[in-house]
Amino acid sequence: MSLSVALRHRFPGFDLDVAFEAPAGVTALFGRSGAGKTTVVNAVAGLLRPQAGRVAVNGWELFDTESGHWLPPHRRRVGYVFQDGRLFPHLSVARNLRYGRWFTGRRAEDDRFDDIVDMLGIEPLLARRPGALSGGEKQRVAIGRALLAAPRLLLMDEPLASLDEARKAEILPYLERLRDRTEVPVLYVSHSVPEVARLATTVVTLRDGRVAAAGPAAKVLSDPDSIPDLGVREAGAIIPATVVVHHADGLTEFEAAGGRLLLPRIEAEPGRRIAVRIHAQDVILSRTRPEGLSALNILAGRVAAVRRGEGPGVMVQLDCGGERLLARLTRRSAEALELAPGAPCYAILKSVAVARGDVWTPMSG
Amino acid sequence: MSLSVALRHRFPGFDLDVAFEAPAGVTALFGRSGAGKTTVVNAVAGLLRPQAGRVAVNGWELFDTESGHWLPPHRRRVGYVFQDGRLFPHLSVARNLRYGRWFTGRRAEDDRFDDIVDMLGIEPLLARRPGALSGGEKQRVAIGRALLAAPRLLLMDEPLASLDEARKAEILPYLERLRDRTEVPVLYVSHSVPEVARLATTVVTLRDGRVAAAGPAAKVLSDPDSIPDLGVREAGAIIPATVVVHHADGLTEFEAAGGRLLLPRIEAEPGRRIAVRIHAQDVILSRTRPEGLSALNILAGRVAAVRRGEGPGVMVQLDCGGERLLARLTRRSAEALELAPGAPCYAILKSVAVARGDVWTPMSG
Amino acid sequence: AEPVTVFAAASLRNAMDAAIAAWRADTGQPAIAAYAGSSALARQIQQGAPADIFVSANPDWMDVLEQDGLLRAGTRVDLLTNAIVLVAHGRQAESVDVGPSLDLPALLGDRRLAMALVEAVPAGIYGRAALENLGLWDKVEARVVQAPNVRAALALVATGEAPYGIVYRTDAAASDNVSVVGTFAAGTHPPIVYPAAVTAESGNRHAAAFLAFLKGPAARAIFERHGFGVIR
Amino acid sequence: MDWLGPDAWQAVALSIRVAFWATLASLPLAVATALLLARGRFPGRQILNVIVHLPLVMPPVVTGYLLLLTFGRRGAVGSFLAEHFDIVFAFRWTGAALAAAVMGFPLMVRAIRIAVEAVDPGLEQAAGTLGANRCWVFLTVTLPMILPGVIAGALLTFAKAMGEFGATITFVSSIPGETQTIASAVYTFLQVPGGEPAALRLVVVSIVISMGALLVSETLAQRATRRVKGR
Amino acid sequence: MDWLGPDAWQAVALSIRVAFWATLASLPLAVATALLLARGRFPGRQILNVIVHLPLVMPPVVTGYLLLLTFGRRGAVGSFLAEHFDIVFAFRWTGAALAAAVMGFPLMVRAIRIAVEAVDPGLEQAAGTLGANRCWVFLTVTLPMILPGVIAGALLTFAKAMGEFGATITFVSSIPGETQTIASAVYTFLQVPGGEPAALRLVVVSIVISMGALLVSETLAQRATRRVKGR
Ligand SMILES: Nc1ncnc2c1ncn2[C@@H]1O[C@H](COP(=O)(O)OP(=O)(O)OP(=O)(O)O)[C@@H](O)[C@H]1O
Ligand SMILES: Nc1ncnc2c1ncn2[C@@H]1O[C@H](COP(=O)(O)OP(=O)(O)OP(=O)(O)O)[C@@H](O)[C@H]1O
Ligand code: MOO
Ligand SMILES: [Mg+2]
Ligand SMILES: [Mg+2]
Repeated sequence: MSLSVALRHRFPGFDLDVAFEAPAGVTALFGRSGAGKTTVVNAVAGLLRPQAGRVAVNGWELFDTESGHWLPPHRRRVGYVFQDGRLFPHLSVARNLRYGRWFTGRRAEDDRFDDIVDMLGIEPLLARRPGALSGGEKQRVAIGRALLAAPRLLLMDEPLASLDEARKAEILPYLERLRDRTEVPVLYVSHSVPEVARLATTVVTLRDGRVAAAGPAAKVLSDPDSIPDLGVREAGAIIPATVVVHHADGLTEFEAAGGRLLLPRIEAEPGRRIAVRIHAQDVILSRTRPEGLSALNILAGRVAAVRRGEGPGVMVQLDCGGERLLARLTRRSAEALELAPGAPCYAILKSVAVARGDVWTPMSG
Repeated sequence: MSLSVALRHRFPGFDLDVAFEAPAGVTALFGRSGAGKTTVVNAVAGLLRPQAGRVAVNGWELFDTESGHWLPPHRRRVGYVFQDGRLFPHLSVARNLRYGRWFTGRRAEDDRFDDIVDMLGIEPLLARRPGALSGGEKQRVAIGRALLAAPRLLLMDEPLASLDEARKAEILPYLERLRDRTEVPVLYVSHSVPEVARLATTVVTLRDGRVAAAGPAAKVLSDPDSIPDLGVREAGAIIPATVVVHHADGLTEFEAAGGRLLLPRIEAEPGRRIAVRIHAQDVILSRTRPEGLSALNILAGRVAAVRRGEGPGVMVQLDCGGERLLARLTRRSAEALELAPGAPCYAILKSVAVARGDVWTPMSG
Repeated sequence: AEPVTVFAAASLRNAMDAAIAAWRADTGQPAIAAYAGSSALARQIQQGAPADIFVSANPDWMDVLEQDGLLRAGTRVDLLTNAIVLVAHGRQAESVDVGPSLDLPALLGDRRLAMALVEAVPAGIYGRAALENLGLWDKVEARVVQAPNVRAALALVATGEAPYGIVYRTDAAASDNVSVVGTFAAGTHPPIVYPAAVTAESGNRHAAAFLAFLKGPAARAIFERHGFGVIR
Repeated sequence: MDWLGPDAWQAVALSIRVAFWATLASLPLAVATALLLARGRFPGRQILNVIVHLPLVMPPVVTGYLLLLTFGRRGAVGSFLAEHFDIVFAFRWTGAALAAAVMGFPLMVRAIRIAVEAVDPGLEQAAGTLGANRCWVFLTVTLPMILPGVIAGALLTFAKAMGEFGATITFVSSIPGETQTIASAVYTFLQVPGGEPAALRLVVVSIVISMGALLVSETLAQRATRRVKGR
Repeated sequence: MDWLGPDAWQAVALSIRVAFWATLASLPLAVATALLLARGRFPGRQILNVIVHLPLVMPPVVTGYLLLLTFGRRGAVGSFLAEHFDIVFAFRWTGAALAAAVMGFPLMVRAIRIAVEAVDPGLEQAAGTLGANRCWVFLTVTLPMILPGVIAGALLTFAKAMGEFGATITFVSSIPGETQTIASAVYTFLQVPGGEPAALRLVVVSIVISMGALLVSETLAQRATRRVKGR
């Protein structure tokens, strides 16, 4: 087990009681404003001493109120990206970034410094002080500072919240590489389902200080029960697939349970198992195999369940060769197509509807 | 003209030179981190004295460096939601919210207070102090404080950045109503295209301190040239349509240039002109009219242009009865369907792909 | 009735308080005393302080006020005298013969002689004059430490910080841990006198009477009890 | 009561009165001065700064002497005030309060100024955008934020007023019941043989009083600090 | 040079030396005390608080007298230090520095403490998560943040040391060239009629010196403040 968290703490008017176990990789903390995400992260970092609980990282116990063991924050070696920045105002950006390295003694690694500075696009800011930075610039420096502390555990509290899409697109792959190439577990708070879907190995959903759902990201994110927490537009399924071949036109062909998929190219050798997240609302259903569409992907399956939501929509669960797919339709379409459990049908999906971030190499754990 | 901004200011290493005019309604400031958005907002609020420029709201001049006119911030009657919160730590949430009202003398309006508190879900927090709030709670209080100051101009710098989708969905309609029912112009900074598309009357895109694009939201957001600023996944077209009838199954039927549209119900009487934003990546193309699909909307048109992007995608611009539609496809599909300018084809769109926020009543201005 | 306000040198406190009490018992008239350094009191009188009577530890300041016309003409009298003594640390220090033969440097060794400020405070000025007169000043000048007033000098001896000191007889008498080991003969220094006068601005009709009382036998007994000499 | 003697009790009562009024009366001026020094950008700022610090730099006796020359009955300001406003400092308890206030002023100003300099201008700007003019911003944001510093400054002045003697005795003498404070009484006790026990008793009383003030100020400051930290 | 006279120049040099060392030597202890008072939660905190404030509350003469009793040759601490470390305060300039340091201590501690209380604990926490232990957090975050307060405290102590006279002269007397500071020289001049001009000249010199210290401290503090505000 990589990250084991059990906490009980009571603020006046708020009561936290959570416990979850997460394997290596990124554990996403998901939940509405005030659900207790930051409180959990603070307890893991040692900034909050919870009334009861225990946290261990890769078997290394950070604290245990029962045995009275308590590692002070500076001995926990966490890299914490705070929700509210907390850059050192009296130090230049460069010195903020290098702050953690005084204590790790890893001055040699200056290539990593350049890499991270480059990735975050903060090279021109190095000599400035935080007071003269824009909101997003501050956030990027805070991310860099945490990454450069050579942490054994990364805590990121909405690290990308005020960044533009282009910048996010530059930072996310870095976090993915971090997840895939190092052993550093990450506890990641975010309100963005695409971000979470892309990064998270494990998702823990908090509701009013309690765990509402916890488990592998694919499972939690494609669980129709999570829809209230994720938002209906973010509902979707995660299905496994195997890389077959890379085509010259920038597409990669995959073998999935219900058929072949053509998606934007990813970097993975043929034969590699990957996971694809398919948004329910990107899927079109047809009772007959459609011809002459621009959409390249057609998977054959059978209706498993039809679930009415509020409003004009229904959520249709398909069984495509054993994997579950979700499709969101209007009720009218569902009736017109006579979609009832057991009915055979085809799922149509545009290649471009699957963002690069929706395809990833799942963790072994 | 409702909001007229012209500014020049030089920070060491950053040079701002922007000018734009915006009609009544919400003007979205869009741009990458460090592009100068907050700087513009600060100048409008009077917190930064720019080296040169002039700002006027509804004809009321806030400052003009040429004539030397300078209204101090407290006489500008702006409601500013800061990027970094800035709640008064020594006042309770309730007193924070009421702070602006001391100076407007509008104590009578206590129904508005309750409305806003309700909408923001901060009723249980009223007696607390900001230090004991979560990040999102702070942000909501900051929004409430600005709204309750009875401003003549609202400045919102990423107000929803760290809020969950559900909370956003509660706040956005309020802002829409504010836009539609009052004369208060809003300057709105956001990195979220859906948010901007939904709220903005006018979009101003900044790039490195310069205006890259400015104009009606529909135009800027559907301009392929804006794609680098918006992100390719957010590209799309905004087309006008007329409400025809509301159906019992929660759908509303519209008359658009290329055909009929069935979309999730909106509140607008038949005959009303509305605008619909259609994401390029939600559109599927077919050379023949498809049958038996769950997708309810099929518009007939003709290819106007095909634009190759980087990667495996192309952007196809369609002419549907005079309106321009954007569709994002793989190059492979475009070739398979032999899409060349002039080629007739059908655009297929799922009803549910159009979020409630993608349909709105355009402003008269 | 308005009390008679006496501005008196701080070193007179005990004696003057007793004299005031006696006067009150005698005449039923109230009087109050403000004590401070003579210089401060003189300057305050220059600035119009509500003093009826000034008793200085030092003729110089009385001269200044007299020249400025701040004293009621004809009221100035020399009230008291005092003597300076050599004191040593300890209750039973050996007496010495204070005269030209005194080997003060040997007594001190490498330690210090405590005095009041030798250029500013009367006790210091008198003490220095006496040492000069006895030909001792040059030998001990480097060993002298100067306290801001007699009591502070005495404290240095009392605490053993300095083995010897030169102070007023009136101060030495009551102190623990200090013994008088010798007295400087009156001729070795200018006469130590405490002049007193009614101020020019005094509007108190009892002021002159009080000054007269201070010169009288009842007050004299009190002053003598506190170690002062009384000038007839 | 006999333990101290009636004169001494008078001195105690007077010291409290003097310290209280010295503190209270100098507060507004100290706050204004601290703001000017921390925020103002005007010619002569450094001169004001020097003037504020003078009572610290000069020996107290000199300060008292200058006060005597200025605010004394014959002094320029003193005679003017006496004539036109019937305000007299010379040889009154008000003069003792003035001396204590002057001596404590640099301490109070500095304490407040440090607090002012730590205030986040962002909060004041936020208040401004909400319609508060400078004065309101000060009252509703700045002042609550600097309150711990103001309280600390007040305590320093109060304590200093309890201990101040050099300037006070030089300016207003030590007239029992009128200007004789604890400190000047202690001084005069120490000038005569056998006065030490009485002096010691007075010192103890003054320490006890200041301790009370200290505890009150700590409690107030703690509450204010907690407010400022928003908890 | 003749304008003041050699003795007076000696007093000036000595005052500067005394003020400088009093300030420098008390800084570390003042910072530690301020931290303890602002952050510590230990029994006896209020007692420490009272002790720190004593030199302010007590008349300076009393403080000087107590110093004499404690650090004098026969005093408990004084005899111990003299015997074991060969450190002597009595009648030395070091004693004058000790007296000045003690008198300035409450001012310095308070200035630093106000600054400490304004530090955002969030920044210290951030440093902690990055691996800095308490000591490093203090050196790299807290100290730079409180630097304006430390500088202000140092200035107050320096200025107070220039003006302190009561405690100093009571403790170490006035020995020309050894312990006669500007303030005690001024006092001497003021005791005799006609001494005012000489006293005034000395006071002016001491004001000029303190003004220099003030300007230096303002510049340093401004720089430190700008750093802390992150600009
Ligand atoms: N006081 C200052 N001194 C120097 N440069 C500054 C100052 N304030 C802002 N800048 C620079 O000006 C540029 C624009 O800043 P601004 O805060 O307006 O960006 P922004 O568009 O709001 O970005 P973000 O989305 O990251 O908040 C940035 O590069 C920033 O570093
Ligand atoms: N010091 C405190 N005292 C009292 N209540 C607190 C304190 N800190 C947090 N809370 C409350 O605990 C709850 C959880 O806070 P937390 O900061 O963990 O929320 P969050 O999930 O991080 O929310 P957000 O997404 O808005 O940042 C909130 O309701 C908050 O008001
Ligand atoms: O320092 Mo004082 O206040 O010496 O008399
Ligand atoms: Mg949070
Ligand atoms: Mg910004």
